[in-house]
Amino acid sequence: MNKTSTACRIEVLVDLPLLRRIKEISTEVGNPGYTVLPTLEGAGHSGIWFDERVSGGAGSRVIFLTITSDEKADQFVTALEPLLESHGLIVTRSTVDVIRSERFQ
Amino acid sequence: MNKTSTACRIEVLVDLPLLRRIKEISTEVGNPGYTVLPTLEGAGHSGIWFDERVSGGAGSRVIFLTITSDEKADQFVTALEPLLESHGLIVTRSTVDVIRSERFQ
Amino acid sequence: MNKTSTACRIEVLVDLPLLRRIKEISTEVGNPGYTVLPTLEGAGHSGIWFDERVSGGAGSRVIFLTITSDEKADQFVTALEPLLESHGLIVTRSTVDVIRSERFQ
Amino acid sequence: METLLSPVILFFVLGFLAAFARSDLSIPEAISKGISLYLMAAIGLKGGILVAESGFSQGLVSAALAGILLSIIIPFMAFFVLKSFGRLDVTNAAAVAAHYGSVSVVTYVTGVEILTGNGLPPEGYMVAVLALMETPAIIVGLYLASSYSGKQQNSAVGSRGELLRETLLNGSVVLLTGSFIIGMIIGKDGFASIAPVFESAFRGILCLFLLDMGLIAARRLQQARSLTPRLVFLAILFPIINGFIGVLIGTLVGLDVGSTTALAILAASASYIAVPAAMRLALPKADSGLYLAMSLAITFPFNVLFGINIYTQLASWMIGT
Amino acid sequence: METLLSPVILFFVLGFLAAFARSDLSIPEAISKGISLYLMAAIGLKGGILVAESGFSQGLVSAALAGILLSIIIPFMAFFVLKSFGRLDVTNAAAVAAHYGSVSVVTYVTGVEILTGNGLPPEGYMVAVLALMETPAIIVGLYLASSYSGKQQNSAVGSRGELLRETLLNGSVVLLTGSFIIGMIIGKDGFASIAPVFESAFRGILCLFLLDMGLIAARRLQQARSLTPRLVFLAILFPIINGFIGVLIGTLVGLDVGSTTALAILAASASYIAVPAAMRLALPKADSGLYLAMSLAITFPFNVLFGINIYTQLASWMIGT
Amino acid sequence: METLLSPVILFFVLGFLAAFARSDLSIPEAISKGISLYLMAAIGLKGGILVAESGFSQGLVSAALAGILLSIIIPFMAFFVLKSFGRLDVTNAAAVAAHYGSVSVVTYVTGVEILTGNGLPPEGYMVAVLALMETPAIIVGLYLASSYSGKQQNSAVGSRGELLRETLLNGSVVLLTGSFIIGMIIGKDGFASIAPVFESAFRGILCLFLLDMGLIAARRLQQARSLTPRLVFLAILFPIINGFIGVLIGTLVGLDVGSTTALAILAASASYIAVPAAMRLALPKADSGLYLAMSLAITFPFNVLFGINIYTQLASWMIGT
Ligand SMILES: Nc1ncnc2c1ncn2[C@@H]1O[C@H](COP(=O)(O)O)[C@@H](O)[C@H]1O
Ligand SMILES: Nc1ncnc2c1ncn2[C@@H]1O[C@H](COP(=O)(O)O)[C@@H](O)[C@H]1O
Ligand SMILES: Nc1ncnc2c1ncn2[C@@H]1O[C@H](COP(=O)(O)O)[C@@H](O)[C@H]1O
Ligand code: NA
Ligand code: NA
Ligand code: NA
Repeated sequence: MNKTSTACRIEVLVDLPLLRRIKEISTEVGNPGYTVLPTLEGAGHSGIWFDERVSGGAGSRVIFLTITSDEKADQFVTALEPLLESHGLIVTRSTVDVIRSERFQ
Repeated sequence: MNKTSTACRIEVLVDLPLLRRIKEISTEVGNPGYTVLPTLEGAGHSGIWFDERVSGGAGSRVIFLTITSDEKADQFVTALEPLLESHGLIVTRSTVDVIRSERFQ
Repeated sequence: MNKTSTACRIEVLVDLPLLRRIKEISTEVGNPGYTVLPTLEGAGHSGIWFDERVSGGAGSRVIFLTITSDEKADQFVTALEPLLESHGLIVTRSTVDVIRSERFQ
Repeated sequence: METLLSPVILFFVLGFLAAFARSDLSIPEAISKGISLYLMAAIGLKGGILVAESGFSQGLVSAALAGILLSIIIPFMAFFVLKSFGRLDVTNAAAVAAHYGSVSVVTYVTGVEILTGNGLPPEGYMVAVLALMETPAIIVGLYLASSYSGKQQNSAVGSRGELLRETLLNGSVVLLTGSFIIGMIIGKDGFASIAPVFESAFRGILCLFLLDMGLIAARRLQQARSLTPRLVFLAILFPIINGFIGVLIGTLVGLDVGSTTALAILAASASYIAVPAAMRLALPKADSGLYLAMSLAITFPFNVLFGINIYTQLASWMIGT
Repeated sequence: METLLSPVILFFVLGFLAAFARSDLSIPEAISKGISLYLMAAIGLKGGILVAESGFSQGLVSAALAGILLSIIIPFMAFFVLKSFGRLDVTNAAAVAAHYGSVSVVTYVTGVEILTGNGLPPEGYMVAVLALMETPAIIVGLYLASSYSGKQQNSAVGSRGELLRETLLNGSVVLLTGSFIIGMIIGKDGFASIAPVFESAFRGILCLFLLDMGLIAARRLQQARSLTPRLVFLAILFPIINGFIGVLIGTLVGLDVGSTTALAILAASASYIAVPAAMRLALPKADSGLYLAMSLAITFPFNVLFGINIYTQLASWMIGT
Repeated sequence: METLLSPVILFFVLGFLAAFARSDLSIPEAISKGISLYLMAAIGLKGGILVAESGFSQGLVSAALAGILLSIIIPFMAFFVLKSFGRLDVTNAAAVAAHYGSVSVVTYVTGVEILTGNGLPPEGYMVAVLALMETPAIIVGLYLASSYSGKQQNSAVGSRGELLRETLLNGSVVLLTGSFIIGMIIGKDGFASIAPVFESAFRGILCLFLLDMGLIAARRLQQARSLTPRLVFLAILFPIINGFIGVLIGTLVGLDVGSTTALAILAASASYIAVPAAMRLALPKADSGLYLAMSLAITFPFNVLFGINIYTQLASWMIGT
């Protein structure tokens, strides 16, 4: 049976125009693996938004998902900090079991 | 470093025509923040469905995702109960670490 | 109040052409319930991909999500093993609270 | 026969066969939805322009009343047949019945194409009748469900008034009615500059849509687990009977052959847009796989392949051209 | 008045009313985006072909300079009014100001349709002016934000140079400019074979797009919580003033009535594509609900329904035809 | 040269340059997929109608046999070159070889547009040859992979028979063949009413699709990490050689200049729809970034920009018009 071990799952809800930066930051801390998920709409302190695309993605958000080790997760979150406050990112972190954990170091 | 603390992550798989109600219920329990995610297809006790859109969203489902405090999560789930049974919602709940947790009270 | 209990949440990131096999495997181990989520793009050891659809889904990935019992989760993951290595699937597993857990046996 | 060899129908058959052979051919949902909106705008505009030309006639009032009447009586009749012969419980019988009382825009559109091809174009105001017939059956269905099951069904999702409002403001009803009014305002002259999109392109785009409908119908059929032979039988019987009643009433109120056939098509067709969405909300215990299979996977193909021709023949014979 | 009854405008009104009545009518985002790309390609091609025919004239240079000038002075003026009368903080005032300095492609397209309908087609090179006016206001907006707030705003997201590069290579700017150049290369002959798509279909597709714009504008309006009466007032005042300045400058540099009106429309319109995207990155503290509401939900409808006509009248009167 | 200045090619170049400059221009995937389905339906219909007019000729049989032969021998040749000169391992060599044995619909479509523009339209039945050539190379590729690597590759994902069935029922094959048959049934008369969509609009829509292909090709090229200079060289050499063989065989079996060139284009083009999907399933260890880069990002642009012209010249010279 495949070796199962735990890893850290991070989700960042991010404005589409900012996605490129998040990818760069993740890669810079040595964590090149990620998957981007679409979203449809949402609401928060700054009101309701919905993905209408005509306004060039300004109103669109996506989820940047990465599975990584605890250390790299810490580094990534630390590197994200300046953007966190300024751009209102939402970051959640949880522990998941992964198979073939060597892929997520 | 940003203060990390835990919050409750709730996912509700819901029929598109019912989404408006879920948002209302969430707002009513004082939890206005949410993000809606798309889905493509699925299967369960009531058979297979897939998102073909021509039948006006009747066959479409989305995921209503909200990060909130434990209390509000309880209230939300309690308020959802009448719909849970009648409309076959799927609700999962887990604990996640969040940064700037004051946003999710 | 509805009975809450824990279940196992499995996410499999899979190439679109392979999705049919994953569904079959899940059904074969007696776990017919699932939901499929879209993704937009990603990166990993094998480079960057993005969903452009013109290449017939060869470059597209989706997330197969299933909520199930621990036993069935084990069976499912075991049954997936041959594909895991050969097709580079990414499988994560976590514990979630579910309501009306009898649905996910 | 000739009708069966029109490109529109052939694309439907192609889609149906492809899905049956389990090909992975599929049309992106955004495209399906976009085309379906286009078809409604186009048919609304065309109806409005015809009415702008010929003026509202007495025929409109009779046709409208006839349409509303049909959309109320059909679900009643269907309900009892579904419950007894069809062996459905009250909720499912009511949900399915509502579908048959309402109408299918694409069946109508296909019918108009065929009728026009045969030199029997229906009056423009039939589009208004189409819009009027979308909603009443939903109310009848809910009434049936709650009176016969003895319990309030949809308390959790808001009042009945709210549901009614949502149904009346259903995107397809709004777009159809809105385009109809725009058509009446702009008339033939205003239409000229947009005709390349809404007129010349119509049939070609309809082909692509019917390809998709064929795919969806076949897939729904394959996945319909609760479809009994009795229900399949009813899904073919209903359009025939309802189409027949439609021809009768159309003849009685004095419509021409084309418009009578159009009324029959509306009566015979079953909704798969407004009604399913309303039923998911208001009668969530009803089996959506079932009503979509009956409406989309059996009645729709039946009407497109055979029904439209049958009603045309019947109307021609009754009214005598 | 007649203009208000053109199908393009009526579809906009239909969308607006439908969303206001809370109908669930909606156009899939992929379709909206696809149509918006189509419109840019079509308008770029048409402009290029016109220029290929008439050659670059002196008018182009004057119009280009006039356009760039406008897109620099407008945000300055708007900024101070927004800060004082509008009571916005520096960041929001700068972000909103940038939107008014830039341009809206669809307002321009609608204007050209109306002008052409009235026998006053603007010169082809106005499309190049449109492309030139998309970006400068962004730089002015960022300059205003950083000089008046006294802090570097966007350090976290990369240098200003990088932002500039991204804005200049914004999809809409690239597609517009690229199609313009293609139009110049292929000329009228090369265009013939693609004209059914890029010319005949243009108005009909524009109708569908404006239906969507109506839906989006009304929804944005309903959700705009930070929109004060003063800001609503400014979102109507700005286009009038800017349109007036546009007419003035267009007349001064010697453009014809159609092109002068086109310049006024560009001045009066507010961006909702390139600028919002840049602002989300560079001025994330600015309220996106606010600037999109002002630009999309008030100024855009105002221009489409009234502004275009006003500027046309003004230009005709000033230049005198 | 003139061909390079056709709008279709210019839009491809625009897309390529835009993506290279890292513009964020992009076409929604649903639209890409929708257009790609449209192109297949249109090309299928047109081929079918041509055959309906001229009848099946002996040419069809020869061309079909020639096509199938090509799609079997090309992957064999390509495999050994890729393994030796290209330095690929068995799996990757087999996967890439399968792509070159199969065909690219859009290359074919672009070729037909150019040929028709030059007064050399190929026979309608070449569409049937196109459909026939999609699949055999996949089987050859899998055969090569398993014979030379000595192990069963795809046991985990079902039998080879199942894979074959899936490939034969691949959406693009089904739509192409189905539309071809529909075209034969409806003939020129039945086509008239849908011609505005499937004929007049064809070139314009092709422009938009090639814009997208340009974007995708450039992005694939930028992200292709495993692309060595040797492989880039092969991705240009293969189409030249295969196109040359195509011209030779076409001439030998007696096709006219247009059809010979069409056969050469089919031989020279590399699949990026049916084959990649099959390879992801059956040869998952093969590097999808690599085969898509070779096929989409090098061979496709090469054929569109230069290859088609080269094969036309060659065929004209060999057959002598
Ligand atoms: N509590 C929450 N749960 C889930 N998503 C949220 C929550 N709060 C905010 N969001 C998402 O984050 C976006 C920005 O939030 P805010 O900055 O609070 O307006 C919202 O539009 C939602 O999509
Ligand atoms: N660490 C990660 N976190 C999230 N997604 C990942 C990660 N690594 C790989 N992926 C996804 O899995 C796909 C295949 O990974 P790979 O086989 O490593 O190329 C990638 O393109 C990503 O979409
Ligand atoms: N075990 C499960 N895991 C994930 N999704 C599920 C599961 N069971 C049901 N679903 C989703 O919920 C929908 C409705 O389920 P059901 O009411 O059981 O038919 C299904 O179509 C799936 O999309
Ligand atoms: Na009916
Ligand atoms: Na402006
Ligand atoms: Na080939």
